[in-house]
Amino acid sequence: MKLEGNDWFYSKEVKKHFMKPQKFLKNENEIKNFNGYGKVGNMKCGDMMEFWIKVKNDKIIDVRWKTFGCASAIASTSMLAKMLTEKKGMKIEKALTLTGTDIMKRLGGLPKIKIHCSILGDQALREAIKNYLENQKNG
Amino acid sequence: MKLEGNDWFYSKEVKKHFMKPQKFLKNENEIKNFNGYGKVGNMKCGDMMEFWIKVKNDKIIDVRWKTFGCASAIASTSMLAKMLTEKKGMKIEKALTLTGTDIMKRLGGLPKIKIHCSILGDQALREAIKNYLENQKNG
Amino acid sequence: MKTIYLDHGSTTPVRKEVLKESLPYFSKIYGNPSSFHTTGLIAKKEINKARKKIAKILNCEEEEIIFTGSGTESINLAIKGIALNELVKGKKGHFITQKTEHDAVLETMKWIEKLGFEVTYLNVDEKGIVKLDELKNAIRDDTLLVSIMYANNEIGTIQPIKKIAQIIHEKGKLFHTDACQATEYLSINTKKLGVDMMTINGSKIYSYKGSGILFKKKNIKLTPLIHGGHQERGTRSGTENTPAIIALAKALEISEKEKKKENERLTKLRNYMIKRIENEIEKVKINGDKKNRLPNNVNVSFYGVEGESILLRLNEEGIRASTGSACSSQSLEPSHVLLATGLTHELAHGSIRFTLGKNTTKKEIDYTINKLKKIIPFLRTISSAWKKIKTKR
Amino acid sequence: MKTIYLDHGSTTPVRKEVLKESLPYFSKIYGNPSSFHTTGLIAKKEINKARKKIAKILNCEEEEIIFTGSGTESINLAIKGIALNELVKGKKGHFITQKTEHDAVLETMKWIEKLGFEVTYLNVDEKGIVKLDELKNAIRDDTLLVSIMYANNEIGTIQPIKKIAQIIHEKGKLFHTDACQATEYLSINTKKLGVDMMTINGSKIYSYKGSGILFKKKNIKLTPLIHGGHQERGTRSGTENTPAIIALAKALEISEKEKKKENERLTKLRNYMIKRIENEIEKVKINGDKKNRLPNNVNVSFYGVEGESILLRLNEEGIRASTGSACSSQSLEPSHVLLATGLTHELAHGSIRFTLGKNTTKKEIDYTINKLKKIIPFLRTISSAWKKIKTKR
Ligand SMILES: Cc1ncc(COP(=O)(O)O)c(C=O)c1O
Ligand SMILES: Cc1ncc(COP(=O)(O)O)c(C=O)c1O
Repeated sequence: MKLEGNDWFYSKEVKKHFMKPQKFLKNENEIKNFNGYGKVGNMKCGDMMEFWIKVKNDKIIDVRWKTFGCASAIASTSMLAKMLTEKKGMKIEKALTLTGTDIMKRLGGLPKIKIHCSILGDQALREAIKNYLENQKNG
Repeated sequence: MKLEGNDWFYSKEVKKHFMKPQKFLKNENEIKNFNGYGKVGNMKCGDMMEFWIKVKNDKIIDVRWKTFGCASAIASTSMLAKMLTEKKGMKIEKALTLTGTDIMKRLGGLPKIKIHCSILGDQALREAIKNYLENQKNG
Repeated sequence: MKTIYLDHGSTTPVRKEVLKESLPYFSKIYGNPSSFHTTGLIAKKEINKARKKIAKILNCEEEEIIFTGSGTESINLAIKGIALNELVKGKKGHFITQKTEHDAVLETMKWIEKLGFEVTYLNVDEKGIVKLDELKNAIRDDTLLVSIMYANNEIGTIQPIKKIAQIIHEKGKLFHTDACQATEYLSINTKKLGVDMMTINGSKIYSYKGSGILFKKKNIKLTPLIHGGHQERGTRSGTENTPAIIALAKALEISEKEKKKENERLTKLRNYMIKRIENEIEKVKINGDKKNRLPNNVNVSFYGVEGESILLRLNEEGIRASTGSACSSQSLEPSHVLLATGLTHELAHGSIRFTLGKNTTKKEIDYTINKLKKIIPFLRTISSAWKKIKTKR
Repeated sequence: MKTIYLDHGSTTPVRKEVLKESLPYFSKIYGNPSSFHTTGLIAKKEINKARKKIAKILNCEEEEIIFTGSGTESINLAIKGIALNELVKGKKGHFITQKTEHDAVLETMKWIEKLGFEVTYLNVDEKGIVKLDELKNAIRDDTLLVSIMYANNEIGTIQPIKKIAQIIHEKGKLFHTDACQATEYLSINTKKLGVDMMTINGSKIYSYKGSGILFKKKNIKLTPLIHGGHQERGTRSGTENTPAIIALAKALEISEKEKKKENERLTKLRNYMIKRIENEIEKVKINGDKKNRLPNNVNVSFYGVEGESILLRLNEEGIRASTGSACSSQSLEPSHVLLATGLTHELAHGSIRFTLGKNTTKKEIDYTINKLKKIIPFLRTISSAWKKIKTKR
């Protein structure tokens, strides 16, 4: 792992979100409040992520997640959750444009080797939006 | 150079003879008192030795030498001079039986690598005896 | 916050007594041991004494000890030294090792394969022990060397060295063992073990980093990796590292003296730790062999969580450990050792290694377990893998 | 008796400041720099800082610095690293060096010759300087590397490195220089020198034995001598020797700061010593180049006496020096360096090298000369060679 020159292995922001992750799914009962769900990654690769979104008027107004993975995987999911919900929610259109790089920037950077493997958040989100849109169509 | 486990590179006896060599030729004028002369070795190999003997009644009663060479070469020549003269001289017959090993023993041993190159003393002695015997014949 | 260092398998601090003994050799007794004057001679004599001490401990001759610059270098010298003997004669040959070796062995073997040598990588059983019948069958006429480690650095599994030596010698072949992890705790009597070459590593035995030993029976000729001024009887050139050599002798002396007692103490502590983890945290798997195991090694996989996360949260509590997860290594694959014992990728990703040491106390272990009992459940709460595991199994 | 150490070319004591700076890294900041926890991270960060400092001094990039276990190892890595690149591809090639190199270069070259590589050993002139036109003509299409030392360890002759680099680069070839002896006194700005690889040695610059650096331009790929855990970007595996690395950075920092002044001071002292020897002892020959010469090197042959005898008598007076005589070496031949400059065997046998250092004083030099003025005449008195020399010449 390449070190970024600070006192921890990751940036301060990564450490903050890893140690105090935001908006993870505490309780299975919460699931019913969400209308979109996505899941990416697998255990074999060491990273697996679930993402729940609550959409109202084309806007994501709340999210939950669960992640099996390393510190940067956990932190990046937590950061994504924060980005989506911080200004009273985010328009689906805008959410669809979010990339791993956007998350990484907010995290204050990640070690090179981590970039491609640990930022599954944007993909999980896209899956969740897709699922939401399909739910809308079907239901 | 292999070390022999004492505090100096060579044995105490080598050190003694090297630091205070005995019976070397101090003065060219002494040469005339001797009736046998031998010279062995060469500068290229780093060891060259001259040996003068004074024979009386088939007995070597005094010797002188000069040596260009390392500490063990100097010490072994000095030791040979001592061995030849210590008991009021040595019979030629007996002197002819002296070997490098005899000298080495008296010196308390030598590093392996030194043995073949630095003990020219017995050879110089033999040359000197030969020279003496020839002088006798001719003169 | 107090640091609880449970990563002695990675490296050890230099022992106070070892540092004290070797300190004068930096600026006071600094002569080049090959120099032909008293300053050099004094250094030379101390190196000779150290060599003698070590030879006694290893039950071998002084000339059978080669001082090197690391465990890794010793291993490279043992393997390449034999391979290059053949190469300069225009010949090739066959080597045997096994899958749970340290990278120092595996990467070296991979390289000699590039040169045209053949290498057999033996399998291990689920405890990490090499399969003896497989070994027996693997030995060929053109086998030049078998290299099998004494004890594994990740899971602590101890190989049946004597039996392995016997099998190899019955076929008239040479045996090198990587004893980097074993040195501090197990017998290193080379005659009793029956090894032909053995690697020892300063940095794992409370001695210097950048120091190692290769024991090599005197009838074995090795092509040097490092040519030059003919030090170490020509097998390893370069001005002798006097402080490191003095330190190695002292460290081995102390370890030899305390070995039995320390082995017993740590075995108890290790068993206590394993038992508490098994009893107090659900869904865990102890990796390696519970019996044939280094007394200081605890390697455990936690279902549903990933090792790096555990590691970093332990780190926040002052606890230092290591993991077989891919996430803390340069590669994307989890520990080749755990995979070779048949562990799933999932469990390999979720493994943590604790390696206890001379200052490790029961209190530290209790503290660690208490922290684990908070960290593991929390990480499982946020883990996408946990619910299924919990309910399924 | 006070020791007068005039053998800094053999090795140097570790500087007080260097030891002080690096001492905490034995038992306090002892983590394995590759470990994934704070104990390892702290060590890693200090190593990175050291690397940065050194890169600045060498005027190169951090990734161009490889820490090794000695000067000898660095040299072996530079030469074999290039040779083995070819060998694994089944190819061979041509190397160039010159006759007055250190054994670390010469023995390595001899070994790759055994593997099928061709090596040209260039001649030097009577001052020990490589013949540039010979170099130009020696470079072939299949030349893989030219290795020519910066300054000679025996006679102190400084090679025209920049010109050499130019000639080599005009033909598009690679240039390694062994700067073990030059580091402390001459510019080691790799860009200004124009070298592609350069060897630095801890034990010669008041730093640790068992430590070295290979500077290597980043576009150069070297096959490692030591495979394993991929440290030093895979070029040199083995747990980083943190104390030695910290020490190297500090030693280079100090040497860089004091270089100019110390060079001037020692040049004066050296010239003073040479002048006194020439004026006050008859029939002597100063070996090497009086101008292009390391400021700390005095190499002199005394007609009619043998070096080991002088050395040991100096030693008895507390003075430590070295000699090119065969008698103090493992071989039976006197210094290959002196012979290459055209010296007779006789004079080579009678050579003494004094290498001054940071604590050397004029008083010590005076003491040494006064002792020489007794020792040389006495040894000449008992020498079988002196009379002829004295009268003939
Ligand atoms: C079993 C084993 N072999 C070899 C090594 C290599 O040690 P070093 O990196 O100190 O050379 C280690 C250390 O990680 C080890 O545990
Ligand atoms: C010019 C030169 N190169 C290489 C070396 C080898 O140094 P070490 O034995 O410390 O590896 C030396 C030291 O004698 C030297 O003077």
